[in-house]
Amino acid sequence: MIDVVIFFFLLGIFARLVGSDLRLPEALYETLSIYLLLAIGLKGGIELSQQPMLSVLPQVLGVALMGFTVPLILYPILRSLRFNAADSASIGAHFGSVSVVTFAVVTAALIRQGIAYEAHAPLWVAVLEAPGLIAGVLLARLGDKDAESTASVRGHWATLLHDVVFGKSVLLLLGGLIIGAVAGTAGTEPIKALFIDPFKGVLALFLLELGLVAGGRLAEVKRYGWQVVAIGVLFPLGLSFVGAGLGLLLGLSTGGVAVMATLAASASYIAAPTAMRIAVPAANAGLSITIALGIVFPFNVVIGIPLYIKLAQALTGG
Amino acid sequence: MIDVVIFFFLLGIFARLVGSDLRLPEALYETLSIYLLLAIGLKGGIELSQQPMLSVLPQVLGVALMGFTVPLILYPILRSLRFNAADSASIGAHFGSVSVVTFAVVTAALIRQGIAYEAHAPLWVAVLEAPGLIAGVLLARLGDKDAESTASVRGHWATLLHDVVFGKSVLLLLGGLIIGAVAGTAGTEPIKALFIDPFKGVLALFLLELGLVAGGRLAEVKRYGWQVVAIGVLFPLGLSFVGAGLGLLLGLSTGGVAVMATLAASASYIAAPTAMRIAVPAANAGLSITIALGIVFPFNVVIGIPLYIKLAQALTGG
Amino acid sequence: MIDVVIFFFLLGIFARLVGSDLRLPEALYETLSIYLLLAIGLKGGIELSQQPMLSVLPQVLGVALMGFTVPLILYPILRSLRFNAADSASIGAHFGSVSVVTFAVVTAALIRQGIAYEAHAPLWVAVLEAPGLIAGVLLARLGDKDAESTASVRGHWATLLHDVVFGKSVLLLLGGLIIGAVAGTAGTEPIKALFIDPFKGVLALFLLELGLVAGGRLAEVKRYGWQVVAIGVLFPLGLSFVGAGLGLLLGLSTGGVAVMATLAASASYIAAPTAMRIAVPAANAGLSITIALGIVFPFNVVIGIPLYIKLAQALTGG
Amino acid sequence: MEKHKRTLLVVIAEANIERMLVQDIRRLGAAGYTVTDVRGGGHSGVREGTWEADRTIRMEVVCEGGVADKIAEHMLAEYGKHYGLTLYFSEVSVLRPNKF
Amino acid sequence: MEKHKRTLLVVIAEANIERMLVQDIRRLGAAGYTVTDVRGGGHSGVREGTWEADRTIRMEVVCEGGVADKIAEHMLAEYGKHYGLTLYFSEVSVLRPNKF
Amino acid sequence: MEKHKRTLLVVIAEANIERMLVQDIRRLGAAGYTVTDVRGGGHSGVREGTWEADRTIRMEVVCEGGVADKIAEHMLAEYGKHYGLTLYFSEVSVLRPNKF
Ligand SMILES: Nc1ncnc2c1ncn2[C@@H]1O[C@H](COP(=O)(O)O)[C@@H](O)[C@H]1O
Ligand SMILES: Nc1ncnc2c1ncn2[C@@H]1O[C@H](COP(=O)(O)O)[C@@H](O)[C@H]1O
Ligand SMILES: Nc1ncnc2c1ncn2[C@@H]1O[C@H](COP(=O)(O)O)[C@@H](O)[C@H]1O
Ligand code: NA
Ligand code: NA
Ligand code: NA
Repeated sequence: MIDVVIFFFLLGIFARLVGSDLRLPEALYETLSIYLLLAIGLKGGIELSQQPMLSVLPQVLGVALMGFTVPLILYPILRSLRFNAADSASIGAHFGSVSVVTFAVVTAALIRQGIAYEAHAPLWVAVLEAPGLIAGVLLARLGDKDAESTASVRGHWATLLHDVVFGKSVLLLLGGLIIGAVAGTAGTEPIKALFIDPFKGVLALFLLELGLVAGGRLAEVKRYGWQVVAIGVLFPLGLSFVGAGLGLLLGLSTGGVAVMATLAASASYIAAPTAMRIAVPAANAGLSITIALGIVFPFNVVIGIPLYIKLAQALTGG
Repeated sequence: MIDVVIFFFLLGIFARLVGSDLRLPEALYETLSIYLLLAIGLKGGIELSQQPMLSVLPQVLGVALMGFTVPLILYPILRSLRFNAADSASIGAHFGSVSVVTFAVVTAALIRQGIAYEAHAPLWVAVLEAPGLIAGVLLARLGDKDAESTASVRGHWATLLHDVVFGKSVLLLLGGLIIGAVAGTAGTEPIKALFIDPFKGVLALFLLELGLVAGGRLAEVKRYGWQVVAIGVLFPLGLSFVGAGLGLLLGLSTGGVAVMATLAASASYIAAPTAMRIAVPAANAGLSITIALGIVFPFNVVIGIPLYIKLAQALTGG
Repeated sequence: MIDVVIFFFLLGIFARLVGSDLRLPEALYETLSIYLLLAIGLKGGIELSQQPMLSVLPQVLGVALMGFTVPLILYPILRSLRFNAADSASIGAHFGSVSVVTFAVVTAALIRQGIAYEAHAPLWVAVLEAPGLIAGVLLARLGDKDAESTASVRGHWATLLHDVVFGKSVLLLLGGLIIGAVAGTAGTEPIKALFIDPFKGVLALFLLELGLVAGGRLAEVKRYGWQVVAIGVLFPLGLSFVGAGLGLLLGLSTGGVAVMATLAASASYIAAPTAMRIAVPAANAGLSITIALGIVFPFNVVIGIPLYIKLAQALTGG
Repeated sequence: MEKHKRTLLVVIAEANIERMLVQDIRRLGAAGYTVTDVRGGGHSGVREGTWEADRTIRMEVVCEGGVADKIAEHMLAEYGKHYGLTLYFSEVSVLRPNKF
Repeated sequence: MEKHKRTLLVVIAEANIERMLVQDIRRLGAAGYTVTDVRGGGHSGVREGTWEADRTIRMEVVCEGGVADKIAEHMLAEYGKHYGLTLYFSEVSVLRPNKF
Repeated sequence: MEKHKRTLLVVIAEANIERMLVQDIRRLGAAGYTVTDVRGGGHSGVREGTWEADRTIRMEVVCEGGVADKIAEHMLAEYGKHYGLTLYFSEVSVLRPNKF
């Protein structure tokens, strides 16, 4: 049985395709994304508080390395598909980074199916935001000497790093994690009714919004052609093996391997578009957003995640 | 004892009358109305999932017919009161369509009083949105040959139908209904904490907002005079008999008859104003909104609904 | 152990200090503040409904007198510190009025520590809004004959009084109180899931926002210098004794004395800035907001409140 | 840096007809438009914009004078009678003449 | 299509005084006004508009030149000293002269 | 009441680069700026602004003609190639010449 939140996503896509006037106010979009980031962080933090800190260190390093490597793997493939340097770097960066809502959907699916996963997984998400973006910018600079010179005011590494690390996504995820870890189960009890109980309903609402946005992107897919569809389906499938492999290597649980596969397969549509727009202006923003939000996201949420869970079960015998 | 949500409505009216600076941000207004439509749909859908589909077909037809007929009944009355063709058609259309919040208030009242009603009633609401608007536009076109010619770009029937059927209200109500019906009680359990439990509190907040808007309309009432007040009180009372009659004919429960009476008596202030503004531009928008939101809505919410419930009890012996 | 909501405040300050792009949409800010005012009022009203009305009359009078007196006490001190008449009056008015969120934080702390307080305390908050502002305007007019003449259109006493009494804060607090008192525990039961259960989570979110705003003010602190810091720390400490004294005089419980000390020590950052801007335009708005929100609020929330509770316990032997 | 004369047409209207205005503008030859949500007051009363029937938009279009005239004329004829509508023209200059 | 010269007066000010500005504008003879919520920066620092004391509005008024002058003069005298205030005039043309 | 000629420069651009535009404006000598959230359409398609990557801003700067030219030239060179960007100039007058 399909998770109810997926229906909201499909409703959003449907509304857009039939030309409905339904729009969620921008302030609601922002509110929902702030909520989800904080709530995911908090939940992870509460669990983290019951764990030896040192045991997560190898995971943090492994995840960071994976994020950095993904764009390096994808870049030559994209170049060989005749994308220019800037676009190849930018698309790679989107895949190297991560989609928080995809993470929320996979954990919801795991909970529904009763498959355990490492409860501090939000930490992986926070760690995954930045390295892929850095690798993407590096590739763009190497691939196109011009890029740096035009971007006279911008493009300082320090600025990029600052913007990602102290950007909304990482700050709220890590902020939530730390608050959850420090306050613990008892300390966060009084805010449970806002941050824990309605979580899945809020996720449903956010998926309705993302359906509207993704639906609006489908027209673009036609413009960019079949290549973009192929990338948006095959890259996630391929990357899920990279993620699952890392999960096995780190000795994660079945659910943990599924999460890691999903994180690798997911493409960022919040941090990456903003960062690439500033750091790699020559890249076509419409192209990478169409891939990340118009194809990868729907594919993962509706088709990919069940597969990644199956994959994890097969690999771990779970 | 008056339902607590009514107090919020009165607080809103009071705030406006004393010139308070209290305003709800527009994004909140939109958010609340999206929430209410989805939540009402979901609740109805969950119940619908436990029911034979065919049994609701006569209800759907009956309700659609009622919505279409109401403007036809009101038009000659309004014309005889010296309203012009466009205004008569537009006011009729507002009454032919429906107010979702009035529906929410009557069901809340029924639940409080322990009177059962058909749980799939939101389906009636969704069906009732469009037919009255179509009849209204038809009347305007027949009554004023000019109307069509000025509205060269607009006014295509296909556009009107599309806009209502895929408009926010119907789309969210039906979307919620279908999601609720497909996912069922178990499937919607995880989103209950957002869409079911806080429902009445959100209704209270929305009534506060509607109180502010209705309060702002009261000044207009003075401008339009006593006729408008008479229409806003007598039409609902009269129409409640039409609705109750239909309910009896369809063999509804006591609560169902009360709901049907209320739906007939209610006037739309979301779908109708927008649709009429585009399809019948010659109609005075301020006039019909003042009636629908300045008089009919407060009258129904504070005085009408208790009467309609009494009426249903008397008619069904319930 | 620090209350979890304080962590959200600190996260907000941190985000601002490190230059994060995290911002809460303005519509969310407004929504949260409307929610908090209504919810605080409702909670107090529900309790008030179980109490003899007459017993609160002396408290109402005492609180109003305190609010009016505070600016009169602070004015000469501020003048002797070389602030001009308008600024001295305005800063005094901010302290004479009250911060609703500070009230929410002290009651949360009392609940956590199991210390009882008068449940109708929100009534004190509503009463405290206005008198300090009136005293402040009075002082400004007396201190600077010019002020009135420039403010030709504005500054009518009736306007000022109207704006405060029917302003958002007082209207929602009193509106909530009355609705709570009239509807009682049973009547408000259906809206509990929105207005009572998630309250503390919403407070946490609002503190995140206030942290962002206060963090933005810290740069200003440097501009205004050490005097402003001294005022923002010493005035609250001093005023807490005034409040605690009044609490003892009125025979309040330990928690009640702590609340009263906190209310006295808190400075308004909603009603006061708006009212002073209109009624005392010559006052430097940035200066008083920096004190109220940049220093007094963080000080009270993080350091002051625990001290005021200790003080109340010492004074009442509770 | 050479500058080129263009006309800025500003249209203030109820939000209800935004979609139609955009279609008109496009059809009559403007290359772009920018829309802002506003509130205001005029002959037909105060519009605060707190709920859907009460919203107002401000649209600005930079284009050639002739196009601006055509758009304005069309709008006045089509919507002037029944809708609150404010129109004004202003002379502006741009740097990239073929963009507008 | 005949055009008529009018003046566009733009006022940028803190949101706190919006109500008073509207009253002034009406009293001094303008037929309408349009308000937008904005943010910005100037001599008195950056105003981001994330909470009430920090909000800024932009008001535009199309009216006869003399009325614009009167409004601007009044505003400068009344609010110029104590409030952040930006005023500018621009020549515009309109189609319906008796509307403005 | 003497009036002084200034130039109004309006810049419409994706919200992503707002921070950089503000820095540029300040650096190149403008005393202030005002930003509005807008939506719109142009050569690069429709921008509705319902989520972060799709937001557009409108920035207006009143300054001396020379400063406006410098700002516009810089923006065109720096952002014109890769970002959706609309720029236009308009003649305005102000009352307090040393404010702008
Ligand atoms: N003279 C004016 N200056 C600026 N905006 C105006 C003016 N007159 C009308 N408006 C705007 O146009 C809308 C409709 O105006 P009206 O058709 O006069 O009711 C108003 O709500 C204002 O936003
Ligand atoms: N030169 C300018 N161009 C455009 N807007 C300005 C300018 N100067 C000031 N403003 C606006 O007016 C507000 C108040 O300006 P000020 O009084 O200079 O602090 C600022 O927040 C800006 O929104
Ligand atoms: N001719 C125009 N008039 C007014 N605004 C425009 C015009 N062309 C473009 N814009 C605005 O500038 C943004 C970017 O335009 P473009 O670079 O042409 O895609 C659009 O989304 C509009 O908001
Ligand atoms: Na990824
Ligand atoms: Na009806
Ligand atoms: Na105080």
